[in-house]
Amino acid sequence: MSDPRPVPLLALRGIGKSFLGVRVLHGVDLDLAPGEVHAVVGENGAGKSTLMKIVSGAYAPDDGTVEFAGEARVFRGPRDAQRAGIGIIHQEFNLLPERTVAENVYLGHEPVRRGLVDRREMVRRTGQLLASIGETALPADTPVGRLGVAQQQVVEIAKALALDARLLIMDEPTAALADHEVELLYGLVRRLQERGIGLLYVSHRLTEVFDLSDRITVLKDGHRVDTLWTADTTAGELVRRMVGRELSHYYPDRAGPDDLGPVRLTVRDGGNRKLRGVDLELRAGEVLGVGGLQGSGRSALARALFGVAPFTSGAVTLDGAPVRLRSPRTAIRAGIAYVTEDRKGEGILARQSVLDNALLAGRAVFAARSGRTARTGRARELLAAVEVRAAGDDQEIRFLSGGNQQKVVLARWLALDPRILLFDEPTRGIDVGAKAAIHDLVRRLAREGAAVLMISSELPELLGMSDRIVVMRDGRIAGELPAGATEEQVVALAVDATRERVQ
Amino acid sequence: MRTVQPRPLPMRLLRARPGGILPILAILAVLLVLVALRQPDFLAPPSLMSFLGRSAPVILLAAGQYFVIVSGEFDLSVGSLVTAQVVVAARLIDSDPSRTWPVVALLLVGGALVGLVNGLITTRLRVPSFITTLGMFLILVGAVYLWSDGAPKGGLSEEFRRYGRRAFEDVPVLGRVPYALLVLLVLVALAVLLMRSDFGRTLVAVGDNPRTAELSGVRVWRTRTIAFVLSGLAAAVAAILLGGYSGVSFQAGVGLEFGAITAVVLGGVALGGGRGSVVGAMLGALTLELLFALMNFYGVSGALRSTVQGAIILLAVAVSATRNASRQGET
Amino acid sequence: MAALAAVTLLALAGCATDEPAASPSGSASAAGSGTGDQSKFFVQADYDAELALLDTAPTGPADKPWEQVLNPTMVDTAKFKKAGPHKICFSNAALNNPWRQVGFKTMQAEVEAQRSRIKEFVHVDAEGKDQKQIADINDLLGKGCDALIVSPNTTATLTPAVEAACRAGLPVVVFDRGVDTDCPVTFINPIGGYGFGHVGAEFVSQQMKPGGKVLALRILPGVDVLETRWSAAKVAFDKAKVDVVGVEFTDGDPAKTKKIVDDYLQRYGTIDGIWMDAGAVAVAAVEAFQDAGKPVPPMNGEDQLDFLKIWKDRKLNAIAPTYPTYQWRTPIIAALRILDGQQVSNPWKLPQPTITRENLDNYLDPGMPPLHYAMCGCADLPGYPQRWK
Amino acid sequence: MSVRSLLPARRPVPGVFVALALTLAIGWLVVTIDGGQLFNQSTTVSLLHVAAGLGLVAVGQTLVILGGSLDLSVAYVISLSTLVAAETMNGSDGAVLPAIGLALTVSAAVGLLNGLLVTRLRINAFIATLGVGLLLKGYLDSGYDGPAGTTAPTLVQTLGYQRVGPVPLSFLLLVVVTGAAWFALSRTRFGHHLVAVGGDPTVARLSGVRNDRVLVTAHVLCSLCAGLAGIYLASRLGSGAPRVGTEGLYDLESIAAVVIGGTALAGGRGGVVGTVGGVLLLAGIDAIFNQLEVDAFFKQVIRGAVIIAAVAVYAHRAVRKAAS
Repeated sequence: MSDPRPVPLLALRGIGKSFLGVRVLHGVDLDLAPGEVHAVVGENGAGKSTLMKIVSGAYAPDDGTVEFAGEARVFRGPRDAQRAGIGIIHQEFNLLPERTVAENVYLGHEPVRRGLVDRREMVRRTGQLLASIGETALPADTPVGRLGVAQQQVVEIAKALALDARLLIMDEPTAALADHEVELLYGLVRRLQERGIGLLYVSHRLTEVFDLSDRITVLKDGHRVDTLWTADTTAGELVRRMVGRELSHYYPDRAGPDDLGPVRLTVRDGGNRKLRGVDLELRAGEVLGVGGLQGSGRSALARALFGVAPFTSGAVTLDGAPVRLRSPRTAIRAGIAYVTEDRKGEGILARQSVLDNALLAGRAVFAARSGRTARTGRARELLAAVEVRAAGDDQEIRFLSGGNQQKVVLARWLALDPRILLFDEPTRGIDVGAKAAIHDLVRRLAREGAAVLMISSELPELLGMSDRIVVMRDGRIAGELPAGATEEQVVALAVDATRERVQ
Repeated sequence: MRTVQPRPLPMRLLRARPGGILPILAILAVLLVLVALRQPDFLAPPSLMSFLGRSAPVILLAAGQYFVIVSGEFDLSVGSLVTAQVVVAARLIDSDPSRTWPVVALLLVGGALVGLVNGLITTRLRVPSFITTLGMFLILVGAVYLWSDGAPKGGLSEEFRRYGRRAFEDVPVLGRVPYALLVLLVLVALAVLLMRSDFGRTLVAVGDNPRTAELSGVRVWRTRTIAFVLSGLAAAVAAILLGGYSGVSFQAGVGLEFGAITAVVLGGVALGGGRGSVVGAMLGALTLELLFALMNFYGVSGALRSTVQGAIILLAVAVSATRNASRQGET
Repeated sequence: MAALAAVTLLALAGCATDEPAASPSGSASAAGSGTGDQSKFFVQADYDAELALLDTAPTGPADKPWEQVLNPTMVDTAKFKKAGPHKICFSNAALNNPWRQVGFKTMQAEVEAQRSRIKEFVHVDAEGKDQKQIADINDLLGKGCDALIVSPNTTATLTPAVEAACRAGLPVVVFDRGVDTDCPVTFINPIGGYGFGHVGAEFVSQQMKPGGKVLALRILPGVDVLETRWSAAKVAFDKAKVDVVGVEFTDGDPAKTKKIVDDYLQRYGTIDGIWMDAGAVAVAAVEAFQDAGKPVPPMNGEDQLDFLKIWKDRKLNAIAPTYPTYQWRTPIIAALRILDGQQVSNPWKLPQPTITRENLDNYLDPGMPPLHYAMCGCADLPGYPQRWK
Repeated sequence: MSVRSLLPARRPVPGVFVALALTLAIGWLVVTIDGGQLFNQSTTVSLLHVAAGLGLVAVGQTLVILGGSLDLSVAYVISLSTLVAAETMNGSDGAVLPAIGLALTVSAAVGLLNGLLVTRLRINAFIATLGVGLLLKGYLDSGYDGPAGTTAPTLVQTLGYQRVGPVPLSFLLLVVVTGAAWFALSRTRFGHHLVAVGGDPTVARLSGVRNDRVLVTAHVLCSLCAGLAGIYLASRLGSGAPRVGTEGLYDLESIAAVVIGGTALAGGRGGVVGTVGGVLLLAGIDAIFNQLEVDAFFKQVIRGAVIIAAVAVYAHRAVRKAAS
């Protein structure tokens, strides 16, 4: 669309960042011109989020410089960056559902006249802002809670624009959107572009990347692989650059034909608010990988199977017998375990000890089954077996690293001898060493006869671990791939590379 | 860094962590020293025993309140429940010793029932417990006045009063051991065992993070409801002891709910749940009682007492809050 | 750190109070007797007048003390004369303690006894809230009452409302607590707080050993009736050079009372006299001595039956000044007389008998509930005794 | 979804007004059958007076609750304010303004203390304001043994007793204060920020709101409202009264009125108009039961049940809304 101008809006030079001694960004360069849409792609863990957080002022870089509008800047925090004109739209919205669109958009800098909030002006300006990005149908005085996800995103964007943002970071903006809503976003992005606003666009969906961006920067393992002109590249090439790797990680052997046991779990035409027509079969001894984009229904599937948000239609059988999994408790009693994606929010008891965390489920569900001493002994064994590193088993779990926290959560479930394990992003935010340990453990569980369903956004992990892969899209199972499928195949199913866009 | 292993028990008890009992022990120790300076004979076994006996109801209420608070809720109804129970007991017993035990049983059932209603309204109807128990407070006070026409009727039997008032006399070394103290010791032991049991740990888990608990198979609503039932039961036992100690009166339970909450917070338990020990809560109650006795010994003017009480609560809580905050900053 | 603060606070608070152990000589003087400053409720003239009334012979029927008057000064009420039957309205301060409950039942019984002359009796309970009582009185003014009876929650704060009622032109009768205005037709009450406090304090200081220690137990600070009782007792104690070792507030809570008495026994070894400004926790105080294994010292209570009973059973050395609940009958009688145009006395001072060891048996009726007030004068009223049980 | 978003933005009338209308209608019916009158002048005046006192406190309480805090010290602030005002006036009309100023200053100082304890020292609001309440109680108990001071006659005649038709001046004051609070909530940055802080402190902080300052301001305003209620009560009672606040249970009743009025106890949702509805509902129940001469204790039972039921209804609605 446009050539990079002599003075770029944003220039990152040699950005580096480490966490706890692990280097997650290595000397990354990036230029963004006004009015440009610059896509940043890469697998999970490639360093995209960290880079975006550095630009938006949430993190300070260890090395390198951030130049914004021709000046080197050191942001002291998100507010600092906001004032400078950098807005960020998070995957989770920072909106107050009880307040109106206008109130949300202008929160923190309401227009005032003679010391009073000028509501009319606020609504008018919000209307203008919305109109300027083509949203004329959205009334500025509706409570945000009544809006759909796409409209809430529009509000988020308007909120950023109200601060006169010249640079907008969109982190997976379509993750939560339905198909037709994605169309709205396209229009929006184009109008932002016309206003000379630069956009950093982080996405997994290659269709969007190709539809929208001018240039694409590919990150891998914290390095910038390349920056390409969108017009000069193809999806295939991009995927190769994203995933092209030496097999740096060893995955345990897959299940052989003899390892596969009987069918443990079936779902026929399962559906609820987020899922439609799900058919699934899970055998003892196998690791079934579940791929798909965020919001595609992966987690909803696990949560339905675990009774958190149960299926409202369809039928589930367990070892051939029909079951109703209507609460986590019934699911646990049926021998199902669930390692959640949101470890901090619903996985751990932050202020309780390692031991209490490990004993939680056993105490709650099978209090009568075994003696306390026996159970505690078992938990200690398991904690040792999964190699949790802590100052002691009475240490509060919040002081542990993510990987160790996850191991404690695993120990909690292993204590119940589950027959079916549901893992939702089991290695997210976990260092390499702990990752390998968890992979080994998952495979060992399968080998011992458990049926494992594992959700992962990380393609190598998904491909390396799974005996079979189902890929989800829009609340349905989009397709199934055998072991040995390629990353391209998974991505193609997940992003629906073949679909025609609805106009 | 090393893999987990249990560390020796004494070390675990003494580690000063948020919610631990060290701070309250320190305050208690200081108060004891002040008592010793002023009134050395107070620490002689017989008077100490009496003091512990008369403090038993308040300590039990603190324990009951602890269960509710550590699970993330509030119980403002316990004071009115105590009043109601004492008045009901007097009217039902009507000075007839043979009715003592049935009425005691009835009080326990009644306390549990009030707790059950509190718990179910809070967990099933999702009314914040502050409001549920505030409403229950008004209902109980109104109902008991209504039922007794504004003046307590009947009377408590000597049998009933014995547990709050009498003691085993002439016990070697200790001098006398009030029945209330024995009841207290038994219930303290039960409370400690309960908190070490699966249920107890689950209760704290619910207060820490109800989502995690729910996803680990805990029936959060049931756990919290049981906490309210325990609080109701504790109030019933407190009512039996308090009625025994001082006889029937509408004043029996006035203000005890705030006292119990204060004691619990003073004992290092976090409002909002998930942190603190039942021993700390009970020590908090003991500390408050000792503070009141101390003010009697030092002759602090009756009217100024609430000021002293308020200042000490604010200081103690502020200190632990800032300590806590600075620790959180480390992570 | 918190503990440190606690020490400081206690030390400060401790310093601020009298310290009998540190200044034994000072305890004999009036200033250092531990009774503190005289309450600002103390009015010497009222005090003198009340004490004089204690020895005055009442006029009126001897068997009906609620119709008797001490030193009557009659006022003309012809302008209020009206044909019956009447609608009488009553704004009540509260019904939240046994004294008021017994009193109100007595009043209701009186109304029933006078049913032929009262067509309607409206009662509004202010629940102990000044603000609500003011609104209640205003509300009653719109109801076509023929007479208004007010039992004020607080003297000073209810004055404007009562004045407003007087201006509305209907006869107003005030009883129990007064108001700071002359506008009501009559103000009915027994002799009053000074008399009550004085009788108790004089008895205690005469009966106890000289130079002994007295503990004063009070319900609440700031309640005018109770304040006058204490201020009179204080005068008596100061005069008798009694060592008042403590003035404590019990909130009417027996448990708190027992703890206080317990701690004072611990602190001083013995307590030689107990004075209380109301009888609500008298039994608790007695029990505290019993439980500590100490003899119960000379003390005063009130005419509640639980105290009278323990007094007789334990042969206490006690006295019970009263604030008779029969005064609740008088306002109805007065209102009807006013509406008849008969003269009534203003103020209408009722006699205030004292229960002593000699007449204790006359008042102790074991059939009545423990919190009943013996001085209700209700035995001849309809519904006795069931209504009061 | 899009259809719903096109609906005009309308904040629903808080359910409390429906409840109020129903209560008054049923009450009127029952009282009339009983042979009384619910809406004659004197009853109305009394009702509005009761509502004015509680209303002033409850409006202030709404502000702190909206911000996710709580104030249990209001009852003592009210008493303190009556005393400061009445003692400063000491019966003289000339001292009215200084007295009001002083009473409000003292109240604001208490609010500032509350706010700082809650924000700077991070003490839970429940404990912090309970503690401050105890401090004040000690001062009141030791400093006063009964009503003290005399309110200036002009203030008694105006704020205390003056009325316009059936509407007392004090109720007009409540209307003005409510209007001001409503205005502050909807038309000042402070108000917008307060609701945001109560709704989601993190969102507020990320949007550039200074949470602490907002909460401290809310506490100061709450205490100012309590102080104002104190001044009203002083002019109603003619003097300062050290226990008028606690006798009136203004702490718990104000919180009850706020939640009955639809404000979420956790903050972030609600408003002062609903609170006034809640106050009127409580005062209405009072008035009806007064007319029927229902036992005060029975009334208390009903009050407790109403509070629980009201919040249960709101909670039920919220759950349904979340599910839809």
